[in-house]
This record gives sequence, C-alpha cells and structure tokens, in this order.
Amino acid sequence: MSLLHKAGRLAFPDVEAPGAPPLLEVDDLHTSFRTPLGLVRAVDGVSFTLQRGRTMGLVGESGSGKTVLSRSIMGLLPRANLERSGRVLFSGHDITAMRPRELRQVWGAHIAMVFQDPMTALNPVVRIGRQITEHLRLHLSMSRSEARETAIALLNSVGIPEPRARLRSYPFQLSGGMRQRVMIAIALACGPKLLLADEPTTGLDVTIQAQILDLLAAQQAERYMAMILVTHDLGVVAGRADDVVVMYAGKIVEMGPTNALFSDVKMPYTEALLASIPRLTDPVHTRLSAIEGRPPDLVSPPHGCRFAPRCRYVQARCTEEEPPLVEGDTPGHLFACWFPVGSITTRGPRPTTAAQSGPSS
Amino acid sequence: MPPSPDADAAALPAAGARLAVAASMSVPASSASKRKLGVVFWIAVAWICLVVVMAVFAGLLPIDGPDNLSYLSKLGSSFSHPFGTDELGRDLFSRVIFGSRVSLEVGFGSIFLGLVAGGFAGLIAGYMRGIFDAVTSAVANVILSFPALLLLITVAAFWGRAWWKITLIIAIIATAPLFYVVRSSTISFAGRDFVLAARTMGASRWRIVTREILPNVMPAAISFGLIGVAIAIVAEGTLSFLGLSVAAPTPSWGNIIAEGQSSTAASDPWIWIWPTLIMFMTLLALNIAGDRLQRFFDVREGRL
Amino acid sequence: MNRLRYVATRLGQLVIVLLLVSFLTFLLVHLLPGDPVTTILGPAGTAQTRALLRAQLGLDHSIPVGYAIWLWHALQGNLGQSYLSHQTVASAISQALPIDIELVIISQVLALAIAIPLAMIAARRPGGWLDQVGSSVSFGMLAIPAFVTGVILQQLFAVHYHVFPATGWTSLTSNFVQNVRDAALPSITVALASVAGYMRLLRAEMINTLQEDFITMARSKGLSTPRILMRHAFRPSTFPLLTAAGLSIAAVVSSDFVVEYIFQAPGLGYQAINAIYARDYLILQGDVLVIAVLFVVSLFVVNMLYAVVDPRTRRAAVT
Amino acid sequence: MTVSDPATAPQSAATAAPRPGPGGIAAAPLPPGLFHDGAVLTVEHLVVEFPAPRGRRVHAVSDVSFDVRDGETLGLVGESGCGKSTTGRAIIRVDRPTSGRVVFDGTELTALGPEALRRARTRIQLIFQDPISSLNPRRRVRDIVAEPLAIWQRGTPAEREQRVRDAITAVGLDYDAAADRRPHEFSGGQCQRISIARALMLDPKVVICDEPVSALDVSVQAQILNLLEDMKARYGLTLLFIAHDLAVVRNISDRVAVMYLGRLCELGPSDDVYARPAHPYTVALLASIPEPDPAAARNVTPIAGDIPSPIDPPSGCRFRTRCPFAQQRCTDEVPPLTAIGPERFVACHFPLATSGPRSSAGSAGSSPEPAPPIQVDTPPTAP
Repeated sequence: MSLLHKAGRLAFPDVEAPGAPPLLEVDDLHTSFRTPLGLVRAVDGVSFTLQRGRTMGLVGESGSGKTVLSRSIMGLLPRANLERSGRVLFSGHDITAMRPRELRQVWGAHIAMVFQDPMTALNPVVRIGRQITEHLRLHLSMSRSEARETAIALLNSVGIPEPRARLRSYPFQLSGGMRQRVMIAIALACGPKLLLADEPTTGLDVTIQAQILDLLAAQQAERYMAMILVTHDLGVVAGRADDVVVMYAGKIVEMGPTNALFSDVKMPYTEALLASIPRLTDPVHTRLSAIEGRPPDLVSPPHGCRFAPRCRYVQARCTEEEPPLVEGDTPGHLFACWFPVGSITTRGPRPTTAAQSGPSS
Repeated sequence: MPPSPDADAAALPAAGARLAVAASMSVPASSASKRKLGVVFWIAVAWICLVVVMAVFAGLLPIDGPDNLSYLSKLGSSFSHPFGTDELGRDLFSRVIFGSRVSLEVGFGSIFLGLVAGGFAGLIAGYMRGIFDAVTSAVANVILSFPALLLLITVAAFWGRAWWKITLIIAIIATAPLFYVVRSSTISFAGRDFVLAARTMGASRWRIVTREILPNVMPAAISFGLIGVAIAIVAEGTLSFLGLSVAAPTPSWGNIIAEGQSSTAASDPWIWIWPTLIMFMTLLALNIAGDRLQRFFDVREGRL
Repeated sequence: MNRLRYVATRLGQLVIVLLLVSFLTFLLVHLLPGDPVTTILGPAGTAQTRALLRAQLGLDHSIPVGYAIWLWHALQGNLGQSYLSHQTVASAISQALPIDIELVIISQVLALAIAIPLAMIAARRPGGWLDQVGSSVSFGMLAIPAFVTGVILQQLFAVHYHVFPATGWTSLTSNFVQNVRDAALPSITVALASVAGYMRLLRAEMINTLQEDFITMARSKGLSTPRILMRHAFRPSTFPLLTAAGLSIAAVVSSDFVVEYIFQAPGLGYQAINAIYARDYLILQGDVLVIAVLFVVSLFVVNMLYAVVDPRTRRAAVT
Repeated sequence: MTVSDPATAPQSAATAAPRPGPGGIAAAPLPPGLFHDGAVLTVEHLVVEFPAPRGRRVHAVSDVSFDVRDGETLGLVGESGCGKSTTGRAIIRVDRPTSGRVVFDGTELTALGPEALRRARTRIQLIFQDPISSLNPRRRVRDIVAEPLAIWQRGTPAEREQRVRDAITAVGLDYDAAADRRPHEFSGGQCQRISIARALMLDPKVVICDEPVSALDVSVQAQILNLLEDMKARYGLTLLFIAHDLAVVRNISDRVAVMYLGRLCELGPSDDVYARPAHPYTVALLASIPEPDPAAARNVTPIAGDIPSPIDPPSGCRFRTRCPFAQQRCTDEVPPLTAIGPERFVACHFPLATSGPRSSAGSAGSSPEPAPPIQVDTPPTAP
C-alpha cells in the first residue's frame, strides 16, 4: 500500500508541523448562482476549520446549502453563472485562487469526493478497473500494471469480493452497496488528505448504510484522513462525527463538538430538527414536533435570523438583526441565535395542525 | 417532462444547473411558470401565420394571377412586381405566394393526418400495450424501415401526382415517427403515479387517456409535429423540384426554384433566390417554433 | 450465449422486414393505372415480349404466387430488362451502385468530421457565444433543403468560380483526381444535409451527459477537460447519435437522389429519376429494391453496433 | 358492496383449497390467531411474481399472510426488494397477485371482475411515495382533488366544490390560495397534503400509504406523519403504512410486519417487536438504525453481505445468507410463520426471544383501540 502514498506534485506538508496551518480553513465563503430568478445565495458566509484526522458532520435539510458548500470547498462548481467570494485554505493554499491546472492536481490526489448516488456517479459505460486506475496513473504516474495491482488492493480493502474479476465489471453489474464501495475505493485511491462524503448512504438500505458508514470510519482512522460527512440525517452524524456543523438556508446556525452540541443544543432550529425525528424509544403514536412552514427563498431570504419565521421562540429582535455565530459557554460550541434554547420560554404551545399558508408567498 | 424539483434545469443554460436548482429549491416553486418561450419564438410564429394567411387569401390580394403573362414588365423588381417576373413575365411574388399553397397544404395536411392517426394509435398502444402495441409498433417499424423519400418518389411515379396523393403518402410516412413519439411519451406518463392514482379511484380507461395522459402528451406531439411540417414541406419541395409533384402550370416552391435555376434563366439568379428565401424563412420558423416549444415543455430531443 | 440469441432474434426481424420491403416493391407495379404490361411496354410491345414481361412480373398468378416467382427471380439477380435500353436491370444497378457507395462514405465521414468537434465545442459552454453561433448556423442549415444547397454550391463553385465541374462523373478507377473533383460538390451537399442534424443531436446529448454526476466525479479525480470530454462524456453521448445515424441514412438516401440529379452523377438516384421520366418502370423497381434493401441492412448494422458499443443494452434487466 | 354474481368471481372457488406456494410447495398452514374476527383487510398466502428476462421470475412477494383490523395502523417495513410496496399494490390489484386471497370488508378483491373491482377500490385508497409524480402536472389542484367525485358523479357541482374546499382545508392548505394552482407550484410536503386530500374524497375505509414520507425532509416528514394521524382520527381510517424507516413505522403503527426478500419475517405489536425482536433480521435492522444521540451505544456490528436478488432467492429461509445464526435446517426448510406469544408471530427456525408475559410498558399496542385523540403538542425534547 506504500504506492498509495507517493507524493503528489503540489507541495503540501505531509506532517503537521507545529505552527503549520490547519488542513482546511474556510473563511467567510459565499457561493451564489445567477439564475433567471435572481441570485440564489446557496452558501452565505461560512467559516470553519478542520484538522487532520477529524470527521466533521455537515447537516442540513435539502436546500440548506450543504452540498453546494462541499463542492465549493473543492472548487468543483462550474464557473458559469457562479459568484464566489471568501477563501478556502487547504494546507495554507487558497483553493479559490487556484488556476484550473493547479486545481486538477489537488482534486483526486489531495481532496477526494464520494458522491450520493453511485449509480449516477460511476460512468455507466466504463469498466470499474479503468475508473479506479485512471487517476492513479495520472496523479501517481503509475504504470498500467502497478495501477492495476493497486486497484485490486483498494477493492480488497473496501470489502469487495473477487476484486480481480470485478475490475472488468461495469457499474450496473454491481449492487448498490458494492457500487458505493467502488466509489469509496476510487476516492481513496491516491491517498487523499481530505475526503468529502456527500450523502454517501442516502440511497442505500439501512443495513447497507451501516456497513458503508463503518467502512468510511475505518478508512478515515487508518489513513488519518480528514473527512466531511455531508448528510441530512442527524442520526448519521451523531454516531460518526467528531464535530457537527448544522446549516440552514446557506448559513451555519450551530457548530461544535458532537457530544457538546447534542447534549446542549442552543439553536432552536437544531432543537426543532431533533424533535421532529421519530425515536425508537418513544411510545407509539407520540406526536412529533414538526417545524411548520418551509425553508426560506434563497433569492431574497428574510431579514434578521433566517429561521425566525419558523421559530417558536421568535422575538422582535430576530426579524430585525441577524444573529452572529458566537461561542457560548462551552468552548468550540458556536451558535447563531439571539435567544438560544433555555434562555427564553415558549410562547405557549404552538397550533398542532399545520396552518400552512398558500403555496408561494 | 412535467415539472419536477429540477424542472427548470432546462431554462438554466449552464452545466451544473442541477446543483443551482437544487440550491434554489426553496425559491417559491412558481418559478417554473416563469419560463418563457422568448421573442424569437413569437417572431417565428408570426412569420408562419403571415405565410399561411397570405396563402389562404392569395386570391383576394391585389396581385397578378400566378399565370398572368405581362410581357411588358421588366425582369427586375418594381412596385407592381416586388420580386420581379420570371422569364415568361409572370409575377414572381404572386407565384411564390400561390406556390406556398401546395407546400403548406401538403406540409400541414400530411402532418395533421399523421398526427391524428399516429397520435391516436400511439396513445392506445402506449397505454394498453399488449397485442395492439405489438402490431402497431411492428407496422410503424416497417414504415420507418423504408427510405421515406424513395417511397414518396416511386409511389408518385407509379401512382400519380395529385397533391392529395402526395399528402396521403407523406401522411403515412409521417405516421410512424409521430406514433413513436406519442407512444413513448404515453408510456412514460402511464407509468407515473398520477395515472395509477386515477386507476385506483376508478377512472375509466377512456377518462385516463383523455384527461390524464393526453394533456401531457400533446406538447411533445405538437412541437414534434411542427418540425414534421418543415420536413414534409422539404419533401414536397424536393418532389416538385424534380418535377414529380403537381403538374407544371401550378406553381409550387420546388418547381419555381427548379425553373429559376434552369439554364435559360441563369442570368437572373433572383428568380430562384426569392422563392428559396421565402421557403428558407418558413422552414426556419417552423424549426425554431418546434424547438422552442420542445424546450419549453422540456421534451428531450431525438429520443425516438 | 445470450448475445448470440439477441443477434439471432434481430436477424429474424431483419429477414421479416426485408420480405415486407421487397413485397411492397413488388406491389408497386400494381399501382400502375390500367394494365401494367401495356403501361410499361407502351404500344411497342409484341405479344411475345408482353408474355415474357407478364411472367417476369408475376402477373399471371395471384399476388402471393406472383410475389414468390418475382422474389425467386430477384434472388437470382434477375430483375428483368429495360425495354428502352435493353440493358438488364442487374447490370444497370451494378454500374450505378459504386457511385452511391462512394458518395455516402465520403459525405458521412465529412459530416461526422465537421459535426463532432463542433458539437463538443458547443456543449462545453452551453449558451456561450460559440454555442449560440453554432446553434444558429445549424438551425439555418436545417432549413435549407439539399436541392437548394446543391443549386447554390453548383452556381457558386462551378458556374461562377469554376473550382469544380458543374456536372458529370468520372469513375474512381479511370481517373482518381478527376473522380475526386467530380465527387466534391455532391458529397459536400449530402454532408451538409446531415451535419446540422448530427451536430444538434450530439450537442444536446453531450450537454445532458456533462450534467451527469459521473462527469463531476471525473472532474473531482483531477482529470483534464479534454480527457473528460473524450473518455467520459463522448462515448455515452454517441449512442443516440448512432440511432440517429441509422435514421439519417434515410436523409442521405433522399438527398442522394436529388443531389445526383443536380450534379448528374449517374448513381442509383439519378438512374431512378431518369427511369421515372422515361417510364422505364423495371429499372425503377430494381433501383427501389436495391436502395430499400441497403437501407434496411444498414439500419440493422447500426442497431447491432449500438448493442455492441453500449454495455448497458447487454444487461439482463434485474429487478 | 359484496359481489355475489358468480360470473364476476371466477377465482372464488379455487381459493378455498390450499394453494401451492412458490416452487410448487403447498403453502404452510397459518398459525392460529393470525387472523382476527372483523378484520377489515385480510391477506392470505399472497404471492406476486413478475416475469424476468430469460423465462425467469422475480419472486416479489412469496406467501405473505396478515390482516389489518378496523381502525388500526399496520406498519409494513423492510429494505428495498422486500416486497412491501408490491404487497400494498397487490392488495388493490394494481400489481396482479399470482395467487392468494385478499379480502376487504367481506369482499374478496382477488376474485372481482373489472367493474366490481373499480367499485371496491373506491373504499381503499393509495398514497404514493413521490408526491410530485402522483399529481397530474397539467391539472389544477381543485380538479385533482375533485377528480374522484367527478369520476363517480357524486353530488352537485356546488356540493363537490364544498367537499373539495373542506378536504383541502383539512390537510392544512389555504383553499383560495391553492385551488387554482398546478402541482409544480407546491413543495413536496404540500403535494403530499394534496394527495392525502384526494385520497380522502371517496370516504375510504382503508388507506394504503406507500412510503408517503420517504421523499420528504425530516421537518416536513413530521408534518405529514402528524397529518396522517389527524386524518385517521377525523375520518376513522384504517392505515396500511409501508416504509423502510423503522423509527417512522414505529411512531405511527399499532402493529408492525417486517418483511425480507418477499417473505414476512415477523409480525406483532410495535412496542413488543421493537423491544424484543424475535427474528435475527429484525434485530439486525434495529441495530443498523443511526440514532440521533451520540450517547446511544454502538457496540453492534452491522450484518454483513448484500440483499440477494429476488430473481434467485436463497432456498429455505431467505435471510440465511446473512444470518449469524444460520443452520443447515435454515437452508433446507422454509420457516413457517409461527405464534410465539399473544399477537406475536415469527418465521424463523430459531427465534431469538419468545414473548412471555409482557412488560407493562408495551401493552397498549395489542388491543385494537382506535387511534388516540389528538394530543396537545409535547414540547420538543432537548437532550
């Protein structure tokens, strides 16, 4: 497996020297799309850092900007109709300032990505062998046979039986779980330092999901790799991530070490999200606490806190001023809320039936 | 395809638009209705209407008859003969307009017939499947297996050249692709849950086909049909260019062009350039209108 | 094993379609007004030639038997004899066919050579200025029928500038250079008739393919853009092109006719049209049969190619 | 509603005899107590097979039996390919059962002719997974919801409009804002509300919910689950709730049936099944669920292996290829559904837990009580 760790062409410090920059530092990142409807602010001022060997869970519902964020970190979004500002520092190098040629040396070699749907993310008409070996040969300048042997070793390490035979398979000949394993093998091939896993288990069955999450965790630990686990499922991050970042409408609303965050939720959105999940431990027919309404329009988001229109603790200040992301009592636990959970009592029970307004407001 | 969360992906020009749309999911969904056909589409439609109106009311227009010989007038264009006259002194403008009648009759007539027959068969075959589908698909397949223009030319040669015969043959040829478009579109909609819902609510087959499927299939059929009209006009034009369509004194775009570029008239290229230009504009307008409609309704191209 | 079976099924279908196509060709003669023999021979026919022709066309018998006789003759290469030139239909066809084959090959290679790069350039930046120009031009080209292109090219490059000969044909074997000069304008005309269609189709497919996750995946592996376009995007995008190429053979055959007529290249199309003018129905029937059979067979080949190139069509659908 | 015309019931005579199960083996006898008197829906030895290429067959549902009692919610849970959706669809004969009987409210659905089936289906409605695909994109919401009434010509136009207004309001949408819009102008959750309104128009007895919340975000999922509970109470519905999410199924179901690869593994009151799963597959499923609580113990390793293809399912117990306790017997014999306690059934040769006298915690689920009244919203539980 030493082949996997051949140095890439761009110089990135391989070991964390004291005083070396963190592996990933995202600084006030904004990503917007120009659409016929206006500017869609998908990621709106996001900052965080990630150290080597850590797993960060990035949680949000659809439209929260989590997928766009993970792709902007990599610089993978097509540039047409894209507006981006802020910095993404990878080992101190600003990815947003890189030229396409430099980016391509980072992609696959230093930062790799696992996509949501392996059926669509694997090229349906290219044999698996070539899909694994092509960037091995590109980044690590391997010979055909070296790359082949490495691919077999990789398939073996992600738990694919008969790896040698599998090289000649096409993606459609594999089951969903096997396809996702192949995708992980592709992502791990060049020994990346950062793995972005974008909803890696969303389309999978729950027993297979557990296998894949275990596989990702094992590989992450073995390679001392940093991982960003993007998911809509708080359950997935609760068991697997060191840190959790919760996004809502393009912004980070709460982040912190997993245990600290789950044991002392500060942001009402996180609280509401947790409460809306049915629990195995609750009795049958427990009424769920739904978040009424729907996420805001990212073209013209509401003034103040973006969650305010759906928040049960909402106060006048929330609709006027945007709350900053600040640290609370626990170090490292940040949240963006004027009136964090526990600081104010509810204004009585909310209406139980959904009093939804018309379709578009 | 009908709107889905990423329905307006088609309206966004960039690759990666899906992501942008995914990001804009929370935009009020009424956005989908903001897709526009665009100015170009309406110009194309206006041109088609103009040509059709001129053809229909050609007899009422203050122009010479297409066969009036005016030996006194010059060949070049003038106020009374905007396109000039041909070598026999016939007013070219009038001939182009009267000539459009044959092209449009054959073009729209054949596609209309083909759409009615092929569309009806396609709806039934796509929804009922089974033996009817097998038989109609086989027939359509055989029609498609024949080189269309060859069929047209030979049947015209063996059978005769009346415009209705040509319309009929083109209609038969056009039935096959129109059948396939409607059939495949029907199959894709018939598999949708809303059709299943209608079934479980007890809707009759007739009701499902007319109320649930037909409105969804129509856009594809019509936009494809518009492009079909252009193809049919070209087919007729080719035929009359070869002198195998309507008989000589009756003008049609194809035979005016053929006469115009024959050796005696080669000195004045405008005699064939004018009809060519008008035909070009009409074909362009039909293609653009069809294409814009297709995109408006997000019909995937070329998937037969 | 499975693939053999697939090929066998398709071959069976091919035979059925061929039979139907030949049957329709056989029936053409029955469309002639009045007595076909009188129509074909005109007043000149003697009783003996009339009887011969009647037997040849299978008109003595009921339609199925007549068809069987006619097909039997046709399979032996006996398609009758022109009653004008007294040349056998078979030899007339064998003279004309190579010209068509040459025209089709040159024009299609030309069309694909123009269309593929243009489509890929257009698809890289959909909506960009290259794409807009390309789209407009292709729309314009779609609206110009082959007979107009032919006339324009002829007027421009033959009548006005004398770059190429306006009409005529020299066979490949007798004078290569002259053959190329003769073939240039007709081939370009046929190619232009196909380019726009190919281009639009491939562009649309490429744009769809480029939005697929597997392209983003390929980018995330750090592959270069040309490599992604060629290795990952092009192949999946060509499958519809292949089907379309099959169907556009129809367009080629059609434009072939009129183009050969304009440039007086004595291929099957030119021969057939002259046969129509001369009422030489047996030559016409023979030409129709050959073109139709070639057409059906090439459709079959394209379909088979499609199945070979796309691994997904080989799968036995699970679930 | 019952059809007595023998001409329209050609299968009824055949259903009396024990029918052969898949593979020609006679279906196993059913355990006593599986069926209840007065059950509104009874599914007996249901088999659904689809043709697959090369003359093979997809064994989507193999010998499944259960019933649904009046007013209860039965959850049908399992992973992809387990046949849960096919079962739901076969009940209303959208997918044609290969063999087996479905009796709804005294009518044998599997024996009905087309016209009688059309009538019977009005009282048993289906809600789909994809809320957007289940609404016709070219029609207005008011017409979509009124469609069932229009088909059956019920009421005057004014009455119909009033009923549509009531139903749309009941599912939490503003009638005046929504009625003239088309589905694509709504979010997934709102579309699902519209489908629910439509399903209620014909006053159905049973509603089959086929993964109704799987396509929705968590916060919206909770809204729809609450809405279903409300509608159930308001209209006196019986629900067959099909889903792959065990937590969702537990939340809404009185009883739960676990399926794997076309077969029923386990059936029983939700509390009991979740507290003491008897089938190794149920155990594995429960262990795989990611709980949104970092403190929850994660000492169970997930079961290995992939779900086999339903075209060529394993012999004997279909779970045996992934079962940590599999024995030779599991390969040789199909485990029959057996009673292991009151209301508890399992199809396993070596069940893990036998249900003894039940603990006080989970006794609520076994009695066919009507759904509890709408509760006042419990405050969110901050961990």
